[in-house]
Amino acid sequence: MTLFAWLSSILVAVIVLTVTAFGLWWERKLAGRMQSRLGPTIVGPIGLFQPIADLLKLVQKEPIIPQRADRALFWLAPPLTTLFALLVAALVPFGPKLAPANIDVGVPLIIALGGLALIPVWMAGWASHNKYALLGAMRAVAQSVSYGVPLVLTALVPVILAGSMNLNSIVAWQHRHHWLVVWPVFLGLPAFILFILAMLAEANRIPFDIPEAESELVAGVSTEYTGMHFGFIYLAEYVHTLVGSAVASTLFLGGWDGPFGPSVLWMVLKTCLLFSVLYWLRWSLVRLRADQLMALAWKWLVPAGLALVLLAAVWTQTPWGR
Amino acid sequence: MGYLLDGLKSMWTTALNAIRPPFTQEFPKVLRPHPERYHTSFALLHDETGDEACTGCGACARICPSQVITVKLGKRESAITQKKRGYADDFTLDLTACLVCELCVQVCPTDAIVMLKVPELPGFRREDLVLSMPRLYENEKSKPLGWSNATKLMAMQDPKAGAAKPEPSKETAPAPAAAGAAS
Amino acid sequence: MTFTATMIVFALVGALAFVGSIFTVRSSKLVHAVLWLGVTLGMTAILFVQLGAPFLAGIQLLLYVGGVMTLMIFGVLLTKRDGDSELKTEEPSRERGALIALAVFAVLAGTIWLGRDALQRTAVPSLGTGWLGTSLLTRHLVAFEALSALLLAAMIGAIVIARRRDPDQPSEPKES
Amino acid sequence: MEATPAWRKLPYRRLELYEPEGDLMTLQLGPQHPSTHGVLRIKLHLDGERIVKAVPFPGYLHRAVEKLCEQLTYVQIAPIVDKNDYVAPMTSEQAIILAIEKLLKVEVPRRARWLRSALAELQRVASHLLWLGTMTLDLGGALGGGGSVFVYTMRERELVLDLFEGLTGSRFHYNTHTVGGNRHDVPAGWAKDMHAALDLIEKRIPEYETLTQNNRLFVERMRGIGVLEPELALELGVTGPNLRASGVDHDLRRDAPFHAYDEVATNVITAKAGDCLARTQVRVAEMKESVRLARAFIDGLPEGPLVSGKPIKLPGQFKVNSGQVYAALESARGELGTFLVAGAGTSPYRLKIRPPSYHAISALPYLLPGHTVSDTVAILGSLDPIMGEVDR
Repeated sequence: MTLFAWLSSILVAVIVLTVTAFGLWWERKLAGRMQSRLGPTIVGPIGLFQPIADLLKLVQKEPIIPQRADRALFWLAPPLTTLFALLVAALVPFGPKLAPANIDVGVPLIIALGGLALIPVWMAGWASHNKYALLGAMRAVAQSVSYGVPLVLTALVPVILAGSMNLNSIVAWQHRHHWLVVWPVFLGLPAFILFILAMLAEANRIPFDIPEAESELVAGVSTEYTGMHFGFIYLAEYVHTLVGSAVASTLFLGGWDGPFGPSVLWMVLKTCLLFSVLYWLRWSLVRLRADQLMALAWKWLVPAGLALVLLAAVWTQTPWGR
Repeated sequence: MGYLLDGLKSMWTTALNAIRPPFTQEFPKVLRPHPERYHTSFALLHDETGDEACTGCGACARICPSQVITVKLGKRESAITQKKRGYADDFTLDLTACLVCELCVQVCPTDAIVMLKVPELPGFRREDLVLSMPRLYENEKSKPLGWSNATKLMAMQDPKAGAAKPEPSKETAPAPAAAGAAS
Repeated sequence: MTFTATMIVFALVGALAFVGSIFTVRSSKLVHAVLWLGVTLGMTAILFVQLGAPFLAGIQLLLYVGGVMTLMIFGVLLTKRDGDSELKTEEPSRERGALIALAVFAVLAGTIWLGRDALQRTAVPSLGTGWLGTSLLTRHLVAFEALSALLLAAMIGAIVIARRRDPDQPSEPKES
Repeated sequence: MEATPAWRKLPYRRLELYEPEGDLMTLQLGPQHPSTHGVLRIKLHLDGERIVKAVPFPGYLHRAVEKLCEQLTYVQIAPIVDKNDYVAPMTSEQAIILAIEKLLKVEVPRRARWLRSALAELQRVASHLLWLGTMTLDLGGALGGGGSVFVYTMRERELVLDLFEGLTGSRFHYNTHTVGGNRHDVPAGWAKDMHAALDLIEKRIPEYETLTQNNRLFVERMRGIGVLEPELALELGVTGPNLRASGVDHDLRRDAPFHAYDEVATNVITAKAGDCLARTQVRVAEMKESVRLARAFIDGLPEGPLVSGKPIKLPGQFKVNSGQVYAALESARGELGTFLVAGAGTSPYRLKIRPPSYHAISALPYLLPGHTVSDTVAILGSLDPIMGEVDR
């Protein structure tokens, strides 16, 4: 690895963590306003340092381990959730040159790493020795298996159209042609929406947050966790959603491509916008039931994804799609 | 497609609410306006001569549903009017178990006990919420007094108030819209 | 022989994969065994990257670590939480197992030893995923399709087995 | 011997088909669980996520209110029973006062009756608003759309509580009813405030409908879930919106009028399906009807005295030596009845409260089996139990 690659990967990690920290604040503020509330106001100007206060609070708390828990797995699971979520970020290009890992198989690797995030979640649920956590883990596994399929299928649409599995090449292709969501719109837009739905399910977000449905399963897999362990699981969800938004904007919204200014700015802007929309969605909908979630995945998303892949393959053979 | 449409409608509704001014306020900085009849804590009053109004009759202690009031009756000469009358030697009101039902205020024959219009009632120790007699008299001077006292409450509940008008029989009951709005 | 960074990484990853496989066999808890297997498979993926086959590495992660592990997790979740979690290995089978492992090792080592000249001579061509796809759908089309049909048959079979209902089981309640 | 009717099914599926230790998982839902609406414990026997048997265990909030009331005089009971139904204290107070007035044969002036009706309707609006919020909270979680609906409904409920505060000085435990009338007269400008608040609530109800019962995501969670057959509901004594959602046209406001409901006609809202969605629709429609009724009652508030007998001056001012009465009213949750046996003198000998919530949760063993854990919270929420009322 060259020095430049090291620097850019550090820069990307810093960007992701900073955006996540302020994403926390932004989400709480946004949610507050949507609920006719003020949101955080006390810590710092307009509550800007609330994430830091949250972090300090979590760090101070005593880590409690249930007596019959599987200690090793119980300790290991929360940091791993955050680690896997952050690993994906390393693959996302933030600029034509600013891609820490510019590899040819970016798309399958991103989906694989995203799917890996399931394993620590399951570890956490299983190790807690708690029935609610176990139910949550079971739901997480089932959900992740189901939604991995449409995620792969919809991610294949830009791969087929751009003719490459390299994320940077896909963005470069969109830079030369159009953003995928703009043209071909009948392929890009549905694929984008399906990708977002599948990504939300992978990241366990409302309306698909059944693994930690707090009104049913208390807190799902994180029921027994306290302090910074809980903090890791909590952080992983945010990073997951944020990175998911980044991947979606890379694949469909043109990534770092913008009419003017530095590419990093455009990437961060698009990601944050998508992130906000996802949270807007989150604070507007109720959650689905586990079986409805499965039905949605297998009866609608998978067939639709297959159809889109076929259509994309056909489209590349037409005179307009070459 | 219907799901997407409904989801968009929901998002529109939340966005609409996001534009509206927030309903909540920052509690310690902004206090909500209290209506005139708002009441929380208690105070004991002095009468117009400047003497303690409480005669120690114990009516409030007897009516209290949760029995939080204890009154010790004493008889002595008044320092102001020089007449021998009843006094409360000791008066304690335990707010921790108080129901804030206002019955003690209503039954007081001398309008001695009233409630306060203070915005909140915090206390970090049990002693903060047990009102002894000195504290009750202190409250009279230092805190805003509430609206109600026994005279006002009794006047409001007077069975003869407005009795001049005969009650219309059920057959000739006026239509709801015909009668004027109450004031 | 000079130690490069690549070699150090290879040694570390290989050692971890080895340790992982040992623990997979030796773990007394089923869950730990599955997780150690995950470590081994993940390390194999890194070895693939070192061999210049990143696509294979991605697929290894996606299918084996993501998919097969998940299915095993499902299996573990369907077993009882306590009591059965202690695995017992019968003594005779351990010896037989060791014998088979040794045999497999001998075959692999022998193959590598015999083909060592060829390995050293030919530089591995860095063929992309495009080449892989083309060759799968042209040269190896028949084998590829045969495999697909086999997998499809296995899938249908699994569904048939899973759908078989015990007549003693209570029927699903009507939900309306 | 006639055959067992189809609806009289076992409250659980055949447990003996499962191994006692192996196949089933026992999940204690509660008493400390986010969506048991207080401290209800439900023991669930699960096959995977599907419920095979459910046993509710109430009693975690038992405060011996009925026994306590036997020690208190008639004038002291009202502020105590305020705490029973802590979501709708106004009607819980009215129920006890109705029984005492019936026992003592006290006439209530017409103005007080109209005011009580208006307050009862306002309380119904407030209670249903809170129910809608918590119900959606159960479905959508505290960190999601459910939370948003919850805050919205709480916001509108605050308007009603502000009205009550303006009238009685308390936001929650009012003690505004007294034997023979009301303690607080309507202050100046209160009717105008009330109309303004109700206007706002009426305007916002369509917004909740967009987020809840007109939203397909919500409807899919509710439709066909927890169907309560009318026969079973009648057998269990379920009343109120839960019964009306099962298609039984029963409402004490029309069928056994109390307060001033004989003077203003009530439209009784019913639904056929009996599932969670029907219960939602009935309650939301009832909210609109209650807004109309509250307006009618406060507009037509007659002049006259507020109290017929003496105002409360002494703890033992009402005496009765014998008799027993049952008085009931239609609270937000159904028939809230009070059975009162007079003791010698100023205290009741026995006081029994018939809480509608208790009968509603008695349907849980019949409703839950066959559904999943996710449906449990939807069914429980749609029955609208208030544990303070269940356990007393």
